[in-house]
Amino acid sequence: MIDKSVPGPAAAVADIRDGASVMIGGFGEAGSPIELIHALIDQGARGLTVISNNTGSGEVGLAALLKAERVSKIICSFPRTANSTVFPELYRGGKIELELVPQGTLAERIRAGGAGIPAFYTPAAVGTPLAEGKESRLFGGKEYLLEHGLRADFALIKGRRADTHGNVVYHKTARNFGPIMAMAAGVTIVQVNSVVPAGGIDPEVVVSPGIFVDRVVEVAEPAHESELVAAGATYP
Amino acid sequence: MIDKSVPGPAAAVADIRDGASVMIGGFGEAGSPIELIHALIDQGARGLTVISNNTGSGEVGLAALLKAERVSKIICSFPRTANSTVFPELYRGGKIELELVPQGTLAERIRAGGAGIPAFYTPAAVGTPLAEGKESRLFGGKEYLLEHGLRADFALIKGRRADTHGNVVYHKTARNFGPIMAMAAGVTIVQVNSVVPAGGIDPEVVVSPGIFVDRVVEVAEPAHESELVAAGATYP
Amino acid sequence: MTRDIDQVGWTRDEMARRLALDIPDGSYVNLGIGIPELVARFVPEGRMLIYHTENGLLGMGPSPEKGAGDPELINAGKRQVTALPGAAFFHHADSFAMIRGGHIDLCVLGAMQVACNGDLANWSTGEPDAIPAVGGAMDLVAGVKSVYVITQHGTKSGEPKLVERCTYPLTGRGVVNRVYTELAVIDVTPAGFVLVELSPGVDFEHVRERTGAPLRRR
Amino acid sequence: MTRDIDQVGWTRDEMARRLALDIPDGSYVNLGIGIPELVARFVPEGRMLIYHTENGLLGMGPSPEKGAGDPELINAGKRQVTALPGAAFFHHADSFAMIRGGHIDLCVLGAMQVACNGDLANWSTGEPDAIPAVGGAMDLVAGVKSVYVITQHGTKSGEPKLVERCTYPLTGRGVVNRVYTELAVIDVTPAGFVLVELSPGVDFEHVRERTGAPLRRR
Repeated sequence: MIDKSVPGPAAAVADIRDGASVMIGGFGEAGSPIELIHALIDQGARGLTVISNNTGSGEVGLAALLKAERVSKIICSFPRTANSTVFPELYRGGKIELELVPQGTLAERIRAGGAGIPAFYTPAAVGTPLAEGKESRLFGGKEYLLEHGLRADFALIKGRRADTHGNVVYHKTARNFGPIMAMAAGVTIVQVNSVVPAGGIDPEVVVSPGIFVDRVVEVAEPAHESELVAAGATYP
Repeated sequence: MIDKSVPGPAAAVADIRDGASVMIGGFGEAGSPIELIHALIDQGARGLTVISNNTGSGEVGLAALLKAERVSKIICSFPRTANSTVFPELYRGGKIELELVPQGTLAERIRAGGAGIPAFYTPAAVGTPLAEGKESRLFGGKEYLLEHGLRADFALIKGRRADTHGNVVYHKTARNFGPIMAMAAGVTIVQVNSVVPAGGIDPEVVVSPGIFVDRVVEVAEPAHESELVAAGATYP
Repeated sequence: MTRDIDQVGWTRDEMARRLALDIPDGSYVNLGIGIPELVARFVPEGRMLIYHTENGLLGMGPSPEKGAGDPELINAGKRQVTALPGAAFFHHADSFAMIRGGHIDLCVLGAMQVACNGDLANWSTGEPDAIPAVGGAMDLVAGVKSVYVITQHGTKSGEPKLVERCTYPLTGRGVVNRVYTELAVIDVTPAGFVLVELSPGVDFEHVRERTGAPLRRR
Repeated sequence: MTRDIDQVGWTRDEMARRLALDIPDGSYVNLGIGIPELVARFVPEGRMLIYHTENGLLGMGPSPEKGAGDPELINAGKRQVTALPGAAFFHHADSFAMIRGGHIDLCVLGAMQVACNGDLANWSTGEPDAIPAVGGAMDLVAGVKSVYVITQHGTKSGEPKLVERCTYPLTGRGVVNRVYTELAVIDVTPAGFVLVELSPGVDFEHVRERTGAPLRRR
């Protein structure tokens, strides 16, 4: 019997150790696995390298993880958000390292990491400050940069529904980085609104095949970051 | 109004000119767009470069296109098939050029071509005759080959259902090369069992978003290659 | 919108309307955050554009009715949107394959500076204290077939935004095809800035004086 | 299956059964065409393996009942198969991302030659008149975590298949982890071939004589 479901967020993140690299899904609040992040805050791991498109808003979810000073480095395309004060303070205070990566390059590096491609060439960022220190090369007379695949020890992702084999479907634009982060992590943990038995998802509509997913956790009614922020919530 | 449907296979392939490069979907008979291939035979274009995983079987579909001597070069991972005599004869007779590419490298080259990645590194074929003449490079102490993105003027693909915006869903293992070839061709032509209005396919289950598809053609009851071959059919 | 007393040329809405005129029916379009978003309001009758948002949706529709939105159906500006019939959701690698692979016909962006060689600066002032954030801008300008900029002709302090050489950090090199300002529509060509159209009541000299690099007539 | 009069050691079924014993519960497995396919029949009770076929299916099941098949639900050998509960379909780039990215735990392949350094030759005799066809073999051996070979110990003409150096064109360099033949189970280690287990009634000398490179005991 294959059953990748685990009893709750705490059990799902229990083995994330100090210094681990962790991909965290989401674009803004869409797809942000808040309950898994909060469980990671409770768990206490420090010195994390986080790979995520943004840095969270308010003082919940990803922003709360940063505020708790658990993250020593973030690899990110857009660390500036309307409601974010946490990251700017840490960054200006020299308390967090930032590796800024164009969004499409970040996505492709993650996908490459998951697909066994150690490096690839991309036209994005040629001629910009983000090209500094990077190899470039001409193909067909056009300049491209060499970029490397990106992997992590863990991925924390939010899906809509999963089966016990780890097949996952997503919800609208909450899909974003989920499927590629699932491919690129040693241990992929997905929170979903519901876990169903194998056979409960049509094989034609599976977005993340179970081979990319290690643990699924049911969080029936996940919080929405914007609602928590509007209510002035903080975590813990 | 966006309506990518065209009246039939003949109209769909009418502008494929002599010397064009054409990706043809399918793995064996699954996903082979037989009606589009037959329309291409009728149309008469010569000197084609075909990119396809196999070379067809019997004397219908892809094998019939080869037999009609319309193809000067094929880029392929597995040109040997139980029921194929057409390709071996042409190849031994020096009438067709073969570029043999490992299947995963072929898939990734096509995906890269569609994704704007001019080149990438892969571990496949290192140390083998297929690495001859290719650049290699170490990443993390392991050797990889440089491979280039692959594009074509046209792609002929078989899907199950499409909407008028060109969104496509596939059928079981007939999906294979369809979605990536759709990305990598200047003009992508998809035959499907049925064309439905925009809104007729759930946005969550679309496999090839319409942006990758130029023409959809309804072929309500497509032939199965194995049945044609068993019946001794030939084309034209 | 009321017109400022000293407003010369097009309003923002008029700029957006003018730009919208130039987009062919059936185009796949990515609109940046801010003024570029206005373009969607002014697409001429009878044309249909399909909007791509890089966070994973093609076939994006307008904002939802109050209260009908979904916090997980948003655009790249993280505002709630809708999905029109014929829409598709996909993941980030596929979304940027559309961008980088040249599948998007047009993107419309704001700008801090556009140089006469097509260089664009629109992501950072380069100030040491600023939080650097690039998002998808560098991918868009590198991959999308045509890049249109919509912007005020000058900065608030009166400096030209169309310049000889960008002084801010670049978003992309030689990427801008056309610029729409309140004063004019200007092409970026191998020969530099070339006037396409003046806004009503604005003369060539007026635009030339406010442009930081040579401006030619066609 | 009847046992040949001069058959020594395991039958093909027994080889497959022996190999199946070594696959942990819950493994993701890709079985090559031919003898490797037999392995699926002998998975010990209580274990569940998930089969990947590189043409785009995870959760592949056995052949369909006569007449119940679908010509577009096939395996890499182009034979009709079924999809089990929990299956997923995907395209070729995703399928080989699973392979190249190290997500598949084990692949089982046939061989023409295996060298004591782990080199594998299984796709071409290199004869000038042969139609070269490689399929997914090179990707599988380069990407899958463990590569097991199942093969007769020697060729039909009595040449050893386990050799010092492959003379046929390689499929991959240093890729094979373990070999199952009718005579023995043999690991490929940094020190060369190492015996893991003899088949019943076969002695070490018998295997050593038929192996084209030094064979050590553990």
